[in-house]
Amino acid sequence: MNNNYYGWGLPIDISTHGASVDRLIYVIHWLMLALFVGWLTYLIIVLIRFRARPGHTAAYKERHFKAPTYIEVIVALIEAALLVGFSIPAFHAYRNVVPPADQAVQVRVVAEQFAWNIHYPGADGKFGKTDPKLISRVNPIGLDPEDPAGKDDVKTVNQLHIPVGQPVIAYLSSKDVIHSFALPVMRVKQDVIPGQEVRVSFEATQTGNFEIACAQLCGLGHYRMRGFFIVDTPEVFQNWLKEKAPK
Amino acid sequence: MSHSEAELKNQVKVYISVFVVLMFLTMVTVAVSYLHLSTLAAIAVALIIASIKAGLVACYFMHLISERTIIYAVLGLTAIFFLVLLITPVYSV
Amino acid sequence: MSHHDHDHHGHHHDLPFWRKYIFSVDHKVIGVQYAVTALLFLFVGFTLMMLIRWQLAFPGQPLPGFLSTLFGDANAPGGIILPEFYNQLGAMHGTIMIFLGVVPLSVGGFGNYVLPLQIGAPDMAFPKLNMLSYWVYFIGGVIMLFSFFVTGGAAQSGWTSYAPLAVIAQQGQTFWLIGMVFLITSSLLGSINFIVTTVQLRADGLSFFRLPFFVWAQFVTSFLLLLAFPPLETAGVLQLMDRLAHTSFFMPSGLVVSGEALAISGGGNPILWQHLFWFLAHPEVYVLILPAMGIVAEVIACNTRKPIYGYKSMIYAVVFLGFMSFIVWAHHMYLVGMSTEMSAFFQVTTMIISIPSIIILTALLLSLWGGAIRFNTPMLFAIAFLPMFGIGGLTGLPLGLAASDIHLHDTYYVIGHFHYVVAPGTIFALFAGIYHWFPKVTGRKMNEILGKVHFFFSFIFMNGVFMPMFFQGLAGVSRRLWDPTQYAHGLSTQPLNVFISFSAWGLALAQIPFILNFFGSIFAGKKVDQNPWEATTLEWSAPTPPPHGNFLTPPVVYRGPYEYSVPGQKKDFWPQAMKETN
Amino acid sequence: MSAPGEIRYIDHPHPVSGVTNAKLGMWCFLASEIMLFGGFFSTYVLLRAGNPAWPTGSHLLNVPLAALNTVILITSSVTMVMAWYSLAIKSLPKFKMYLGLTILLAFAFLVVKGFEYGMKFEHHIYPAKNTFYAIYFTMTGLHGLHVVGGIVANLYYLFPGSKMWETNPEQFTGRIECAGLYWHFVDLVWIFLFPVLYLL
Repeated sequence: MNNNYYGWGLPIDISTHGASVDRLIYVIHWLMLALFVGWLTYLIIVLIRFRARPGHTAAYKERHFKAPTYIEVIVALIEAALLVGFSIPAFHAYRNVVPPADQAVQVRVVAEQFAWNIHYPGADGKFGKTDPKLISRVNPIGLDPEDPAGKDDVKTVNQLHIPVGQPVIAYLSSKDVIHSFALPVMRVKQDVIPGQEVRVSFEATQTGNFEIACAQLCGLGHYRMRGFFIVDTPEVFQNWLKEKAPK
Repeated sequence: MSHSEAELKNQVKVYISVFVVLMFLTMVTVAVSYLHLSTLAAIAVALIIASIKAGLVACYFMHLISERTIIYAVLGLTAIFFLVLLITPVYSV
Repeated sequence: MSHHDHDHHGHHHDLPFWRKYIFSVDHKVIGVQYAVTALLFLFVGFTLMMLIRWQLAFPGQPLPGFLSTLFGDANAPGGIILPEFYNQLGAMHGTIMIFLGVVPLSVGGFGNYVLPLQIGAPDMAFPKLNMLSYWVYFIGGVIMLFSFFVTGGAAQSGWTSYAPLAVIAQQGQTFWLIGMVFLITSSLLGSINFIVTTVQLRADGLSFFRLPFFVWAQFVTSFLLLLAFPPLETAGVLQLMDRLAHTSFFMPSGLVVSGEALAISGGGNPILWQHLFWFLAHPEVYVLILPAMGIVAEVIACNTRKPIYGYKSMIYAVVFLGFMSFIVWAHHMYLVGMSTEMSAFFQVTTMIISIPSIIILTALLLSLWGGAIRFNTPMLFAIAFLPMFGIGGLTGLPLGLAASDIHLHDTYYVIGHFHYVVAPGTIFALFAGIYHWFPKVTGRKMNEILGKVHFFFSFIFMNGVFMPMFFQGLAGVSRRLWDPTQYAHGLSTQPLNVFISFSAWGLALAQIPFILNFFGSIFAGKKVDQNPWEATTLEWSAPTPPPHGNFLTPPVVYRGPYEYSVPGQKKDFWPQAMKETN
Repeated sequence: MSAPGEIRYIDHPHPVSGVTNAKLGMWCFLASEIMLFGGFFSTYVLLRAGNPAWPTGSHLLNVPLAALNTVILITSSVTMVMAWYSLAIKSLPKFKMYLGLTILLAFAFLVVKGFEYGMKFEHHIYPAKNTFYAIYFTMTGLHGLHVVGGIVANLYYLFPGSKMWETNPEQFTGRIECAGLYWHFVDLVWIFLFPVLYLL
């Protein structure tokens, strides 16, 4: 694990969409800082200038200020711009723009207390059928042994490998409680709701060993629901898949 | 509430008529349920009838028809949030 | 209590001790009961947090000293806090601070004591109901505390109690739900009382636009409690059904827990809980902050010796804020998979609701302009509230925008954000209120030197606790982790955790002067007359401490609430109830 | 001008708001009740929308019994309003008769409800069976609790509470008006529960 990836601020971003998230975070923090420094400067000046002292009395008549109204309007306009210009399109892209399934690496992520089951469709590109009734210790995702599409499926626990420079579609589901699938370096976070399958897509821009984090309290093992998130070159990734394929 | 004698006498007639209408509407809504309407039509008819009945109870038994502004204000606010609570979740799941 | 010799108060003096101080129907006694109970709960909640901070600073290391054996083998064997116990501490810290500490202090305590006085009423509209509210709250609190001692311990699914986790949790969760039903009922009864009192019992001449801002804030807060709390009661009943009658309101089909299929019918929806929960819990945020703004407005007006800037626009803003707070709740749920249209709607409402907050904050800041500012302890806390609440509000922006929320959701950034609103925000305002109204309640002032020591150290340590959390959050550290160093980004920010923990323990030490001051001043504080701050609002026209029935003659109001430094007056304050010049 | 220490507008309306304290308080309470049941109806809508195989209530539940209960509850609403009316025309005996009738009808409602529940339990149908029965039992159960609450309040006003008629008839009439508001609200909830659970 390379510690240069992480610091006391945003971790590195290795995703294609992350820049839009980071840009919004930066812009908004600059706005916040400007407003806050403005308030604070004003506050300090006022506290010194209008301190109670002999010979100084308060003014009853309200001095009408125009500047605050302008500032409020400007802030409102900036908020509207951030909303329309940054947040709504970026969130729309994050949630709705999905690469065609045949050009993407597809993967199912089945969360449970306290592990991430990763399920690749294998060479045929088709996920085998699953059924909660079939779940057992040896079959943690309830894969149907009768289904031919599932024969070549690759299953791992806490090992999410993806190729660099290729879109990935992850189908998230949960066996028990609500988890939240977080890839901090990918700027991906998505609640995993039992009874539903949520789709999230992303693309990595550099290789490396990273982490999957659980972001939603899911029980006493929440803190250790950590997975490995490994971005490889496409060749290494394909080799890994072959290696893991059931024989 | 203060009412004059004549007004009060009239009240009883109002209560009785509302009672008759409520009974009639109850029969109608039960009868309609045996008609095997489509789900959507059935829901619409049942809810319209229920709303009329509820309106009658609220207006005449609870005297909302001649209530004070403050009560209307409280109920208006409640009605808005009631609708928000009723409708929003189903659209965001 | 000083004794006032008035015939109509005679019956009150005959009451036995338990009717006068325990099962009292007097709003002032009930207010003090609420305040003292809530302060105790704040202390309990704070203690839980300090234990959490030990685990976060030194993950997996045994607690120091006698603490290592205090919690027993079930919770902390060998002094090492177990994850189960850690989750209890977290869930109960949140629950206790919000539902048993801050709201009962700001609404139950200050609201009960001050509101009837400020509107010139002899008591709340329904005194017996008021007593009932307190005792129902008390029972709810006892149930919550008791749950620590049942098998499996207290609730451990977070204060949000998301299903299905909370449904399959141990029995502590059942106690939590039952406790919540009591607390909700108490709040509902209280809010009805506040609304009716404000509408019906205002003194003659006290029109709505002459009400102190504090009363407005409480009035709006009461509507939030009245209309937002019932859906949580619904949710609580449904979760109780899921837990006790094994229904499946929040449980979808096909759940498999620890390799075992759950024997339930399924067909429910976990998101339903979140909707019903946040339908309350977002307005609840404003329940936490509005009374605090009210207190700050009172203290600032009094200590700048001038009227509040933009009084009417502040009132419009607070009403609008209250209304909007009902339609922003789903911004807590951007990442549950809702449609982007729905999230766009909630982003828009969230940005809109930031405007009235900014208006109120700006008005309070501008109120300082042209004043003659007295730097006493309540004023210091009120001034500090402004930038601290500012930070809390501003950091809400990146969380309210769905795109930036992708990265920040459920991280320490969220914790930093809402604690800035509630801890150095609301709790500072509550301290301001305590120092401000203490002389009215007891007839004695609190010590200024101890007060200032309390303020400056609290201010430093508060920021020491919460400022680093933004950096942890940006780094992506998830909330509610027993051991954040499991993750690489958690390891890199671990020094911040150590710093935060020491700040938190420093913050605890900084409360010692407050506790000494509070109890010491009851007996040894400087005695004061009925209006020591030379304030204008009605509570300062009542005797100190106010007798049963509050006012010797029913007050009549002649002017607005903040007539300070009026030209042509000899004194720089002109009380609302004073007919002649002052 | 009232004496200091005395709470105003207990028995006569506030000149501006036009209502007494109790009446405003009762309407606020009903507003919170609307939101409480709003949460349940919202739950119903959401669960039903999420389940294509939602059963039709009339196939599973006893419509004639529920229709009978509707009739009983509506009748009790009329007797309740007549009880208030009797006080308005200053007749305590008539009031007692009508309020007594209201209480009897409320008991009748609970008895019918009890039969209905009993029949379900006989067939081993409990709330846990599916979400339809879960919401049916929860909503009717909660409504039943409201009926019980109404009975308790009305019994109080029928016996010990009615002493107030001698000392402060205005306040007592006001209290009965509030009790009536509550009772009509219970009726009103049932008016919606009946089609929503039993007919659709």
